[in-house]
Amino acid sequence: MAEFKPKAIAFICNWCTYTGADLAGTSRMEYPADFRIIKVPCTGRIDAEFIIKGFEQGADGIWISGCHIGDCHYQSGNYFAQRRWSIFHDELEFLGIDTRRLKYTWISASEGRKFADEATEFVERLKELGPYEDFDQIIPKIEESGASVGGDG
Amino acid sequence: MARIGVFICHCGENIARTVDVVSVTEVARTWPGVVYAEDYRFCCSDPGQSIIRDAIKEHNLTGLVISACSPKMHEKTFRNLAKASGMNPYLCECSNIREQCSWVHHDKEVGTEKAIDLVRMMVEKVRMNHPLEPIEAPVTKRVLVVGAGIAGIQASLDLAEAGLEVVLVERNPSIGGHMAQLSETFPTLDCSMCILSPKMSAVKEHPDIKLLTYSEVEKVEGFIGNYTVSIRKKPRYVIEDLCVGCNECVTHCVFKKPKFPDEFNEGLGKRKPVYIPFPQATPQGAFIDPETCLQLTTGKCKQTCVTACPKDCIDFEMVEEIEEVEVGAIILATGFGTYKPELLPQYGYGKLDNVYTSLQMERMLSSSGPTEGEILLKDGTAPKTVGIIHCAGSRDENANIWCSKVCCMYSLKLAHLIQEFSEAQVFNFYIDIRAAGKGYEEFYLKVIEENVMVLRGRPALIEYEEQGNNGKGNLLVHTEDTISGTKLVVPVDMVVLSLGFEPDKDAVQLAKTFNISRSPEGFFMERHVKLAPVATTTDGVYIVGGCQGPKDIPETVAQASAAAASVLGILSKDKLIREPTVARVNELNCIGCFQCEKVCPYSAIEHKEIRDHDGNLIREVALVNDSLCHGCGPCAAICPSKCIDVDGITEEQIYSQLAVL
Amino acid sequence: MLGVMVDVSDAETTSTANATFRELSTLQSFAKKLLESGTVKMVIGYSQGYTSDRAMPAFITDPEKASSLIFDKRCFHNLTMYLKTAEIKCAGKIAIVVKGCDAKALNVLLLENQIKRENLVILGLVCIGVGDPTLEKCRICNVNTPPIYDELFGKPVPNKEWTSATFTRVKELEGKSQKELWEFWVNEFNRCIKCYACREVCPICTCTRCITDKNQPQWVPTSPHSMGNFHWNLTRAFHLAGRCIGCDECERSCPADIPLSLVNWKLIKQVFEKYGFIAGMSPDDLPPMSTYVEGEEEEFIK
Amino acid sequence: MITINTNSLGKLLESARSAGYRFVAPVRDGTISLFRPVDRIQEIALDLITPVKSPKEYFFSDHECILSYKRSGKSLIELSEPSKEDYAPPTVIFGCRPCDAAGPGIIREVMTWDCDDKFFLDRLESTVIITIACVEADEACYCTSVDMAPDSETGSDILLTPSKDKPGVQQEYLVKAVTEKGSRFIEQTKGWSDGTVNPAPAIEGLKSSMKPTFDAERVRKWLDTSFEDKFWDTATLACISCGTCTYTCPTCHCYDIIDEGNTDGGKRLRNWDACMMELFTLHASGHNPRPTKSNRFRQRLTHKFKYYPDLFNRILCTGCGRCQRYCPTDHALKNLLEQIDKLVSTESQAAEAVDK
Repeated sequence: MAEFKPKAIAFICNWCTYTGADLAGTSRMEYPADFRIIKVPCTGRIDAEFIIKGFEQGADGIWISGCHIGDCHYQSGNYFAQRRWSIFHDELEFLGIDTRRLKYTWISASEGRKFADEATEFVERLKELGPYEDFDQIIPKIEESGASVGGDG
Repeated sequence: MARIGVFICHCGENIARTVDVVSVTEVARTWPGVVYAEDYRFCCSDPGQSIIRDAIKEHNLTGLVISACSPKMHEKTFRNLAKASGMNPYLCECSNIREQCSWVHHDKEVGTEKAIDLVRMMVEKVRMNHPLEPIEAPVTKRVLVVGAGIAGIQASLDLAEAGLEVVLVERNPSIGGHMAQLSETFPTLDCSMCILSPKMSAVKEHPDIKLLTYSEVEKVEGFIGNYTVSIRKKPRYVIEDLCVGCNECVTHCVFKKPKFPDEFNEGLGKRKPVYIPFPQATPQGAFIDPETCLQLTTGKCKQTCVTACPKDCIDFEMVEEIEEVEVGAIILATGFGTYKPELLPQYGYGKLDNVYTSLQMERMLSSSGPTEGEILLKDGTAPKTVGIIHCAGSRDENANIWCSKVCCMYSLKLAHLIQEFSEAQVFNFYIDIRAAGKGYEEFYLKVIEENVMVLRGRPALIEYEEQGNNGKGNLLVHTEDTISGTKLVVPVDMVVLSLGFEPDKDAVQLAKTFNISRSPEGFFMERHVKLAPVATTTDGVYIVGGCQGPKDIPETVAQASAAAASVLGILSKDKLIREPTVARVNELNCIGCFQCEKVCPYSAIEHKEIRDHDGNLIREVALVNDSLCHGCGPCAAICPSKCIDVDGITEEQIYSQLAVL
Repeated sequence: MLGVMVDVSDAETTSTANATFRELSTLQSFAKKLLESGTVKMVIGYSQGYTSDRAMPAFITDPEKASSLIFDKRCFHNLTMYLKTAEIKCAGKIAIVVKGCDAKALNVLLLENQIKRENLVILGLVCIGVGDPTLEKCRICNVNTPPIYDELFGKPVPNKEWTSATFTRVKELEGKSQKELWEFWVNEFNRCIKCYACREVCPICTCTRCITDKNQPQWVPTSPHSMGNFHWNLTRAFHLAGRCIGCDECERSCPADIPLSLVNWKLIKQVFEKYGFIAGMSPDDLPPMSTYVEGEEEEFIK
Repeated sequence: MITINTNSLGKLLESARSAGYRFVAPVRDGTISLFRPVDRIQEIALDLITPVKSPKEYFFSDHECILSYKRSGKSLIELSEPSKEDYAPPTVIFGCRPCDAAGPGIIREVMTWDCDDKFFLDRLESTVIITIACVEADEACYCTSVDMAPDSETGSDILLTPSKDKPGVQQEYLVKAVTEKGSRFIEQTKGWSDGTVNPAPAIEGLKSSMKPTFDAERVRKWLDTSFEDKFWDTATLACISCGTCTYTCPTCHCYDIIDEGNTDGGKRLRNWDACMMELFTLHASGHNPRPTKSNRFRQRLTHKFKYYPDLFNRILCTGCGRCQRYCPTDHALKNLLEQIDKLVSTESQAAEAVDK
């Protein structure tokens, strides 16, 4: 069987983590390619909906990263983000979402090394966890006719 | 129907080595809405840009995706190109297939697969882009310069000469900074104060420069073109405008003799609680140190200074004041600190006599310094031998890892000056000599010719020898000559530690106040290390001189002028063009719960009243003030009915990127 | 005259209610006076339902009908939900009957600029619990005496304080494994028919265009399939983080009998434990999702 | 006529399943019950008056894929339709009450009106409805007011009439094949019958005690002239604008069509929609022809008791009582209909008095 290639998303802030990721590139640090970055201005912009939609699109894991507390380019965006994730994470856990598939980090513009290391850890973790079968079971499949014939289909 | 053009850049081999750019291009051609896709060796080059320009026009493109380096590099370039080619610049996006793809993956298959996804995500985003029009904001034609060392002085003079008002804030009682402490400057051996003091008085005299010494910036609000800055003016207890620096108060202070370590002389001399920091101090007046003044610490003093002052300028009732100024841009020239020699116990600073820091040596060599230019041991005799230890606390995993760039040159300068003004033989202990700069290598060769002994090796230990060859105690420098590979013990009478630059003690707080980032070592971080070396990620805030990193005087002055020029560029316009990537409200569905208002860091959310034809209030909705909004987005995230969206990173743009995952 | 009041003025009902709430006649006469004097245009309260064992909301404009007001263990409804409806918004100044939990909603609505205090006469009831057997929310109630009112009916009782031991029902579920929780909730949510009774009945769900009704983009799938149901129920709850006052009306209204309040109480518990916050205790407290404390750092973010 | 005992219902289930039918019946889930496919007779729970959702969903699903699409090449789309085997498997719906059984037949009028809805019709054709006549009702029930009865045959393929006029006891049901399909099913799955009896046992208790509470025809006449009556404004204030009444209703049949997917492909779904929700009639322009609860409630009532009868000569209601039973505020059609009826009789008495 071919090695499991996780599908994952990283929502990262433009000012710190994105620049840190650029620095990892400029410094030619290698890390696994199994996640796609969506750049947002600030972690404060990241809506809880983005996470749910990510899983609905079949993501095996989601990574959120921004500026360290106190270093937000927009002064306080990451403070609000932090509270939002704190409560949302608890709620997801309560509803049975496998929260090991969520990763949160603060990575500054100068932490290229940390970005590469965390990226590696993230992908390794997802490889270990395997495909997110639980969630996959509730995603309607295009190929199936999908007609719900009554009941709880 | 979207008409999107996709350009895949090879970046020479930078991208093409790990990404099969041709097949990425071929795949891109199969996507709906992509009407043109091409790969090119250097999209940012002139010929590359003209291919893109032609495609925009020929295919009447409604969206443009440039897959190349990080958008931080060339997003502006390509957006300007789009604009010049008749396309709204905000219809152009860059996907990052170099820094975040080709440079971090080595397997071409993996790199290509990822690049395809990255390009596809950006194509889907661009499909949702819509034209944005720049926002105009008014500009305050006044500049705040923080720190009045040579960097701040130079920037202020450049700006004032160009006709802008400048508010120059210095936390010390006098301007001048570190440069005022130096004896001579390398490699030309100009007298430091001789070249600095005319600039200091020019600052003082300039009608457009408002000088606020012994003051600190408390709070900064606003944005480029429109900052409001609160400055805390600490009391000098001497009325600055009246004092002429006659020194009567100092002479008549209840402390008959100077008792307290003199900061300007790096503790080598003593001062009274009331003093003039140094002869050329600007402003030239006296100043009372609240930490040591008897009246201010105990409230019980005869206040002889008050009676002695011929102009009645001493005022113990003086209190702190907060002054608010409106400025359009800010230049930070807050300087640097030096490595703490106490952290190098092997060199005995503070424990052994006759171990000095390089700045102390500068003061000793200065004709206006504590020894009036004479090099003296603690016992008042002249040294016969002096050891200068380079890289003290620098290039050291156990101390600071970085090279401070100027220490080699100033150590050689000190060697030259010591040999010139005394009989002493100087030994310079170095690891490498870094003499890169105009005339620097030549200066190094000249110093060698002057018989300064240079020994390659980092000294391990300095100890005191009771009975030296002079018949009195001296210092033994244990080191290794790494050229011959032999261990050496060099007896010297005096040691100078060449300490490196460190971030200023207030750097953390300053970075917070001005909302800028710091590099790992703690200096302020520039927007781009090569292409925007004096700008920061906060628009309208610039960094110059030692606060950005170790550098010498010419480089500092160049940065100061560069920042001044950048500021002039911004403030020369009557209106400022702001990025239109701001939040906007769907008034139809907004219920006016104002959760957005609570999370906005810029107070950009206002209340708008919706009224019927008769003027009756129907409801209140949120309204974004364009000129305050920075487009950060917590408002959009907290809005329960998603009535706030942020242009440039709309919900649809994120959704569409997710949808192709 | 109000349609809903037709046929429900029988004496038997009134006497039943009197048996459980001694201040009823005071409430009725106060309501009557408010209407007679023109102080308010309408009184929203409870009356006998169409079904003999149910109570229902009453919208009284005729002072003579004030005597049909009841209050007893069947009066679950959080009447403050009607304040968001177009019909009540344009009704002018009104009086509303609230239990303590309902009154919490008023504080949230005031904080969020959804109601005007001057347009409201709050008739607070001291309530020791509704439902037979008494509801879980009443067992842990910390507002037997409402936190906001203009006129109080009933002798005030000292309010209990919450501790983390309050949330036993949530804690029972927290003990389960991730897999068990997932299966439990997917199974529960599968019964959802997307009737949105939970949303409509919620006094705090004040959006005129709910996120699920927004289709550009369509974050929440509207279909009642497993994914759509999971997403809807998660989002509905999360939008109430730091705002939900725990009236449990969503769960009571759910025709599919989904334990929605558990999801809400988990949020209430987290917000209480992490930030010491209880929604609706005052109209001035900043909700925890809209504020922060300088320097606070969460351990789970590395 | 053949009969079946309570104890033999398991045999009926097994014979139906071995004949290839999916067997759907009320199943208890917590405090409610729902129609669900069952494997064993023990899963079936007939003790509640009604399952929350009517069996309508087995003909007209709450969400169903009507086509799926996939991008193939730059500008080509591949379409595919669900197969009949998937969406309309042979099914027995067992344990319906007469009010539920009547639902699909009533909706059939509109599903075959201007075009044939194949999903609905195919399912109707492949489904056998086995109804049990009622011996108990609750306060919400009002079938006798809408031309129905506790033992109505309308819509059923097979009607089981209990032998005893009491709920929750052992019964010997009289089995009547109402339709051809019903007879064929009995023929196909025989072996579960417990004998024959002639004539049928009569259950009269509930039938005689359940008197109509309003006159539907009188209400229809009032509706003709009362579109703007202020009755609507005051009578509908307690409504919370949710979809409970419409979604649990056996005859409501409004739907919404949505696409779920992305640029690579997706599905076109038909989902239930509810006229009680504010957005139901919202136009793209922002205009909403039914902006208030009274407008919406009037629409629902008038559709069921005037427009549908005008068009198809059939009330769009079977009196199952779900709209009241599950309404969060105990506010439902029945009571409004009664109020209207009372209003009409008061008005006519007044008119008569004037005439005299």
